[in-house]
Amino acid sequence: MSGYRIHRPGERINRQKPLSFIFDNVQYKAFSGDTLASALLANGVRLIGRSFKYGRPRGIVGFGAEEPNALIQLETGAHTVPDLKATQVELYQGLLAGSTTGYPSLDFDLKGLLGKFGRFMPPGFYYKTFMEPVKAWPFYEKFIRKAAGYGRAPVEADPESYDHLHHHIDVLVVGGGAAGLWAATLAGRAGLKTLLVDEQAEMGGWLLTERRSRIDGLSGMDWVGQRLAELASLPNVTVLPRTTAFALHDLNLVQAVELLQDHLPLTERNAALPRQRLHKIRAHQVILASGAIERPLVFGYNDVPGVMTAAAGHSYLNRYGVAVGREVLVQTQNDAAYEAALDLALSGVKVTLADARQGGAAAWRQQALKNAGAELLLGHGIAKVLGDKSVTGAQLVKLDGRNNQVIGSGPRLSVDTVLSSGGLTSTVHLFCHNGGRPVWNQQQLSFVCPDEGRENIACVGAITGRWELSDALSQTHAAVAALLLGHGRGSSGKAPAVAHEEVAAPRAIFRLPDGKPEGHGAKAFVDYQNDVAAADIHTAIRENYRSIEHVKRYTALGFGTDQGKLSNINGFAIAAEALGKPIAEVGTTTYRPSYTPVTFGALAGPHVGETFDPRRYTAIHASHDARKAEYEVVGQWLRPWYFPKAGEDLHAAVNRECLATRNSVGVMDASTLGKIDVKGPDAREFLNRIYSNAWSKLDPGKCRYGLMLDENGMVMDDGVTACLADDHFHMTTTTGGAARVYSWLERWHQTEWPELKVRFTTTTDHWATVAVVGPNSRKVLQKLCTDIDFDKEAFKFMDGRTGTVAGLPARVFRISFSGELAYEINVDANYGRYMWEEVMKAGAEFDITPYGTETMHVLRAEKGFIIVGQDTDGSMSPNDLAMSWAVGMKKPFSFLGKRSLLRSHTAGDGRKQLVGLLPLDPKVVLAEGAQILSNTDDTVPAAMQGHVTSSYHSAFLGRSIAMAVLKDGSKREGDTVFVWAHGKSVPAQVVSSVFVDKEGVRQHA
Amino acid sequence: MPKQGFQPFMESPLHHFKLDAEAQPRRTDGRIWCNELPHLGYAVLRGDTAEAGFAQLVEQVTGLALPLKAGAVSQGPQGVLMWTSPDEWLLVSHRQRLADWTAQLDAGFAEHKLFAQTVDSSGGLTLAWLGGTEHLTVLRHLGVYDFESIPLGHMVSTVLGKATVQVIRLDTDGVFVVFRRSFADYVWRLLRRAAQPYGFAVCQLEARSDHPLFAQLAAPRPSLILA
Amino acid sequence: MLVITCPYCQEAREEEEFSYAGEAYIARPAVPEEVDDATWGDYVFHRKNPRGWHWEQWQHVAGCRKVFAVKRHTVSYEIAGSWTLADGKALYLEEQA
Amino acid sequence: MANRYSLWSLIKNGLKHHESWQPAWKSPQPKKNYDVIIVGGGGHGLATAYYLAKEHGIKNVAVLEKGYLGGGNTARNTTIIRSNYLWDEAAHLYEHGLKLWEGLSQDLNFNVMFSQRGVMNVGHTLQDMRDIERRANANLLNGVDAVVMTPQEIKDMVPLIDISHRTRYPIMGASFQPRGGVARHDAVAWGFARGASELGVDIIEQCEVTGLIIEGGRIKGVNTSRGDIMADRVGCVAAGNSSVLAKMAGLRLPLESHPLQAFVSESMKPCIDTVVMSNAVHGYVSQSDKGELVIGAGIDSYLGYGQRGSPHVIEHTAAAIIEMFPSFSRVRMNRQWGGIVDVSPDACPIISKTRIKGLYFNCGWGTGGFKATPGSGNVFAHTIAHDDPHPLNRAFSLDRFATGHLIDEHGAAAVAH
Ligand SMILES: Cc1cc2nc3c(=O)[nH]c(=O)nc-3n(C[C@H](O)[C@H](O)[C@H](O)COP(=O)(O)OP(=O)(O)OC[C@H]3O[C@@H](n4cnc5c(N)ncnc54)[C@H](O)[C@@H]3O)c2cc1C
Ligand SMILES: NC(=O)c1ccc[n+]([C@@H]2O[C@H](COP(=O)([O-])OP(=O)(O)OC[C@H]3O[C@@H](n4cnc5c(N)ncnc54)[C@H](O)[C@@H]3O)[C@@H](O)[C@H]2O)c1
Ligand SMILES: Cc1cc2nc3c(=O)[nH]c(=O)nc-3n(C[C@H](O)[C@H](O)[C@H](O)COP(=O)(O)O)c2cc1C
Ligand SMILES: [Zn+2]
Repeated sequence: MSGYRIHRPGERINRQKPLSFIFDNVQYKAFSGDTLASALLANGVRLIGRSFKYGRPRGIVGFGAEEPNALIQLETGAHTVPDLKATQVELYQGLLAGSTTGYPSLDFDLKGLLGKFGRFMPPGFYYKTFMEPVKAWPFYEKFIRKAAGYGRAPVEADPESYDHLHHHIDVLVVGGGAAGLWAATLAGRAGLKTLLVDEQAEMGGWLLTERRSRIDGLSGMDWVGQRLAELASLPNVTVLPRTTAFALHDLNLVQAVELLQDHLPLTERNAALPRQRLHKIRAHQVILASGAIERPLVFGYNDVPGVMTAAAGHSYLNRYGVAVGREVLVQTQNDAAYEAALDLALSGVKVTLADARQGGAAAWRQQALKNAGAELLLGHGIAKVLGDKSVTGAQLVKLDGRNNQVIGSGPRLSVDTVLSSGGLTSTVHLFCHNGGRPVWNQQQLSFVCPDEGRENIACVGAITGRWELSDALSQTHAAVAALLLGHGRGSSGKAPAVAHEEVAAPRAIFRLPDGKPEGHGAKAFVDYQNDVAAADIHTAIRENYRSIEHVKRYTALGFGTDQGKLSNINGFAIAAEALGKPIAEVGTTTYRPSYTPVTFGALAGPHVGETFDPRRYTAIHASHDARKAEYEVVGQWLRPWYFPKAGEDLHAAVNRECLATRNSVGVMDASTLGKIDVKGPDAREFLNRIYSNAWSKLDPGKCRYGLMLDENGMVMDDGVTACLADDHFHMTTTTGGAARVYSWLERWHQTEWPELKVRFTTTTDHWATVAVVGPNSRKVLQKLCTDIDFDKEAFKFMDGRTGTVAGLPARVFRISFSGELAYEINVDANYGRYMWEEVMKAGAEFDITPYGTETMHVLRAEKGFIIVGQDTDGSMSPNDLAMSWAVGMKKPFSFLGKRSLLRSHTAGDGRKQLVGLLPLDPKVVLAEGAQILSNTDDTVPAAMQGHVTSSYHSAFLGRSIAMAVLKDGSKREGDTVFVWAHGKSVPAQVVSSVFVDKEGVRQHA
Repeated sequence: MPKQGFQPFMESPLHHFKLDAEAQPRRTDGRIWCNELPHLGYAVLRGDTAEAGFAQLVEQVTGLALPLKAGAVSQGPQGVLMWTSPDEWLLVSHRQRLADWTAQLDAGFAEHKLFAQTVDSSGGLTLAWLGGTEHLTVLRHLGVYDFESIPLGHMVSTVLGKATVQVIRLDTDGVFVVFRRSFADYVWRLLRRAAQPYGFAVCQLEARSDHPLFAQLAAPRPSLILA
Repeated sequence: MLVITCPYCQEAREEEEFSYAGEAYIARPAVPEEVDDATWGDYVFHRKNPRGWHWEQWQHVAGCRKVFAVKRHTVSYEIAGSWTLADGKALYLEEQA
Repeated sequence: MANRYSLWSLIKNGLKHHESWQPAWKSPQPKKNYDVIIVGGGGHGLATAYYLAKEHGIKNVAVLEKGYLGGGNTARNTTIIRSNYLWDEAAHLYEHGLKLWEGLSQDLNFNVMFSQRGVMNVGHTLQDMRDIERRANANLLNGVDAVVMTPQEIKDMVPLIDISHRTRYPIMGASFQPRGGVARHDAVAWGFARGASELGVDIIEQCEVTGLIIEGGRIKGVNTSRGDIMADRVGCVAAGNSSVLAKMAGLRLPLESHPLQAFVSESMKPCIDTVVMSNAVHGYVSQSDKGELVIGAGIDSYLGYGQRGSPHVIEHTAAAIIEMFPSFSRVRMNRQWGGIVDVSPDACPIISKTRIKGLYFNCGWGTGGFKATPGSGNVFAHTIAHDDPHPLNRAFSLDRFATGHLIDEHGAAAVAH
């Protein structure tokens, strides 16, 4: 038990609002304004997790997005969230959380025992073992998998919602620290539409922690308050806290996620509001003010719970009123950590500061620290930390002033906490997401963003390596003023005044030496989350994984959910040393979104559940519902599949529907077919080019079936097109192909034949189409229509008429997808359901029967009609479909796909062709997708001859039928083949694919 | 309720939500107010502005000047005519009037041998009005376009989710959203979902004789159109 | 995400409004029957697919439905301009010459 | 092998503080002349070199890689391995690869963590189910394992999947290949590099081929960022950059290079034990041994050599995953990235001689070539060694785009994998 509360002036917690929460089944107290991490520390909880590889005890190291260890599971049941960083979880009353690692318990972990053999688990050890015996790998893997992983995925559907919001703005400022606040102020004052986002609940950035600076004579947080008040007064400025910009894409498209309700108790969340919101921000100008993150130093056993960054110790103290220990050792190589030491010492903590530098910090700082009662050890470094589940002390060594070497032993200190600071690392992530490169700054010892930024991206503050507040603000002021000038706007106001303080240069040291060759001493961790130690990086390089990307991939450095925010620079530096190259030459690994993890829910936004994809309904849908249709998904449409009567299954319903249609009359909703109005003096010529068959001689009032080929000569769509007038056609397409065909027509017309005078307008949605099918269909139509002559000679098969049906203007086509006498009535869709119901009424005396897509499939298969996409698969030419009658090889213009039909293979023998199949046993319905063999005794791999594309029981024929594609099928009529599915084969005879009414008597009736 | 019997009944693409039953007089609160303007007449007008007489004929018949600039909308008490493409416009009016217009236009095009046409889309499109202080924010939740930048008197054709829509902005009070019948269920659900944080209410829409679109709701209610 | 200016709508719009329509200005053999299988195959399937500047077609499917030409860099995704197919062709031919 | 890996080697080296490990592969200076140059140090290129040396005795080989080994698509794929392709030619080629995978760790003495956890393709429409049946039957007759599953069987195997009718596209069934699975992508490149290097192949990183030296219709060598290197046989295995190399030889290929994106969640305890793919909702997911969900998106529509794509593609993929796994809505994306995939018109590879003597291409694997890595290298090595295709890749020659003998796997490969 080390952490405890301590009153701090300006602390950000509200002691008037006490809260309680539960962690690993124990109830604790906290205050409003705490994070889960600060609250745990205040309660003296140190052990939070076990490490990935060795199961070593781990505690909180950071205080924000950089945290690698404290991955927790929040809440249970449907609200559970895995892998949150305790440092980023805002505490609320009743919060329930638990650790994610440790088996059987966090305190006693089996992996921890195994981890004692860590010396035999170098990087990539699994590549080198578990290979024998071959069969044992699944067994090994099971354990490897079990041992890996942090939290648990939720198992219940997410009860909360998410949304998206698009922004089109002048300026986006990322980061609400001193630099970002000032940048937003200037942009706001200049009248630009400005958005400021910060991932934290409160604006202020480092000023939330740091208490000594005065800006324009104000304390840091007073100045922040002043800024926020001003920004709130500007109508052109929006400030969003709890909003993380997690990705920067081309042309300044920034994705940011706002946590709208995660900080509220589950019971207080507003169901009308989303849990999180994804902002998609197009900003003319992005200003990156995302600051810097302090990195730790690398030294022996630097992972014992109680070892943290100095910035974390400092922040817990000043922001949350939590002292992280009673006896604290601060290890640094720079001046900034003195501030943490000083504030701790002033709060009554016993502080020792070890500085790797011989000379230490600027004199005034050293003095201030001593005055506060702290002890100062210059030229010292930690060799190793003592303690197992909590720090008990540290062994120090004396360091050489120039070389990274030990020159003598140092004291062994008894402390309960170790803070370390290896300097700041600029938060350059967003800058690099779409190709930007950070540059190494040897003075500031960080990869930083260049001062000049990039096109329309400015970088201000600590992201450019300005560690001193005065520098950060003056650079911000200058950069933003220049940017405003570029927008033709002046900037108002002077740069905020901050006293400049003398600073001593930091020491370029990342790994503190312990006097032993790397790998011989105590493990010194670089990446906590993936258990990457300094020695592992050396080993990787020794094994020739020399590219920094190989180092990353071989050791998993920076691969974790923290993406190496604390570890990367240390890792690069250690690699540089091992390679004997400067860090700048080693470079960084690639920065990619997300800056911090973002829920799939926020990414998906509103596009889930019933709005995942449009459900397209026809105008007649309510009638189908009323008749209890079962639906089939076709593209985005819902189409009636069949209309079961009480007690009927699919087959019973379909048999009834088929017979009713063949024997009397059936009715189907055909509204989903694509319809395109094609008009213009060159419409005919256009159709000639786009369809494989000829259109020159189709008279007004006539319809024709057409095949559309792609340039590869394969069938891509089909449908009936009616000639309404010499220059005017009503084209239909397949349901699924409508959009594709519409685009196809436009593209060919616009790109290839713009000289043709023709235009296309989609009318799919305008027309509701009711297909009335069967021998009694004429009678039904005659009852409904007085101004069209339905006499068989006057209105022939493949004729079209306009007239009045049920009192409505209608286009009626006598076309048939069933081989029956049939009509399709097209009316304005607002009248669609009316028309359907009128047809039902008029057909009642003939027992008119609504049918769905399944019956449609059976009827058309009985007639041998293909369905593009079912009987074809993008590899079937018209010839393969035995449809060469639909190919006008003599047309003057070389229609789309024609030339491909002449290629040696396409025109050659041995291709598969569409045939009919009759199973020898008429009761057996072949499986669709069954493969066809010539012999029963074929062995694997068998010589497959083709496959069954469509197969049904035909109630009308009282037997099964099928369509198939078969190698050289056109020459094999009469052959017996074997239809094979899942090990069983069934004999069937090859026949013509027209099973019903080969002569077409019925459809011409 | 649709009238049964011999009288043909019409159903708009959103009829299944029974919006009339939900509709209430609009109030000025923070909510999003929305409803469908059902059963209007729509025609796609195609033509070549370079052809002499085309624009004149359109204006002569409809009283609406042919808008030539991208996104421009011509408005009059009898309807609107919007630019949707360099050779394409969308005409919205009362159904009966629209039918009259298109008949006259097509006759005129034929007479003057113009390469121009109208295509009736009345069954295929519908229009919703969306108002309330945050109505543009609702669109911003769903679409990538910068809706706040649409000048008054203009429209834009863009996407909301996976649906193509046209957003017509005539005043600051609200916008009209045109969408296809088969996507209507989807678009409406999306709008309702996006509006939820602000509160969503269906409002009664009244005919306003001076308004290019609300005027079209006036009696006579659409009756049978014989083309 | 790309931002493409439609020369017809005369406005820069987000990629989601467009659909990509392939390499621009691929010449279809004038008399396909007169070219050999290889030449035809080249026209149908083979593409420049350059790493660098690319003349390509986009269709403004959610807007005016027009197809137009865009010159875009396939590494930086920078767009040099967009033109109607006819206007673009002149520039394109000039560049190829 | 001088530097054999085993549990004993780990213990031995552990006792020596891991200071005695040898380089996994050597990095020599390029020589002036080689028998064969392989351009592209991805999995396929390295495998080609390995099999040239191992099976054809051609050891004077250089692999030239412009960046770091295995840093192309090999580094960025979702590692799905299966062989359940529809058409005979493709099924045989990929099955050849799958068989090699089954002994690869032992062959290379490098554990590539090939995990045969099965690959499931779910169907959401009647047509999906017909296609699934067709493919499963074709697979079985080609000697490729295949099972067709009911929704309940799917649910039993993948408890987190939603098979209810609440979803927009309810699941109707699935095909399942038990022998399919995933592997550790980087290890494949490293394992082949180590194996090839051991056999004498020179592996040369940071060496970009900038030109092809062709004389009299014959390849003579290559220009590189590290000088000219000569060889009278050159095999290009450059995935997304194949068209760029072809252009150096004055050739055009039937390829388009598109961005293909993927992302991973944070690491979690095991929650799905197989690979789940869906064409209709367009997303696929598996869980790696480290615990992160590995999720693949669809290709971006436009050409792109930028190794990045558009964010709405990722957003759509997240939505697709939630459609199938509603509870993953609260899981978080940790990292996303993109690769450059070389998409061919029939979604099948090109493994071919060219009209330039001695110049070979192996490309067009598009969104699905990782699974073929050993098989592809194996048949390509044969093609180069014999100047004649292996029977398994004869059908994958360039001439199919003239004759029309395409092997159209589009139907079976509508989503990237
Ligand atoms: C996001 C994503 C997901 C995928 N998922 C799967 C999957 O689940 N299953 C599957 O089977 N496949 C998948 N793939 C496809 C698979 O990754 C590739 O097909 C396969 O990795 C290709 O391997 P390769 O060795 O040919 O290419 P690469 O690994 O790309 O290797 C080509 C190499 O050539 C080098 N090179 C290029 N030009 C030159 C030059 N001029 N000089 C020198 N070197 C050069 C490159 O740097 C590169 O290293 C996926 C791809 C992506 C991008
Ligand atoms: N000693 C330290 O640890 C430390 C750390 C940071 C800054 N500072 C100092 O503070 C002064 C002001 O610096 P500053 O304003 O440049 O930085 P800052 O660190 O004070 O502010 C940056 C802000 O950006 C936020 N942020 C970072 N990435 C973000 C993202 N992707 N989305 C949303 N928000 C994000 C951070 O939470 C933080 O609030 C400087 O002098 C700097 O040196 C010190
Ligand atoms: C199968 C697979 C799993 C991955 N898992 C992780 C992961 O857990 N953490 C991580 O940071 N990156 C992960 N990556 C992504 C890599 O870090 C990296 O982004 C990818 O290889 C592309 O390289 P680049 O980002 O350097 O361009 C994974 C990549 C693959 C292919
Ligand atoms: Zn446009």
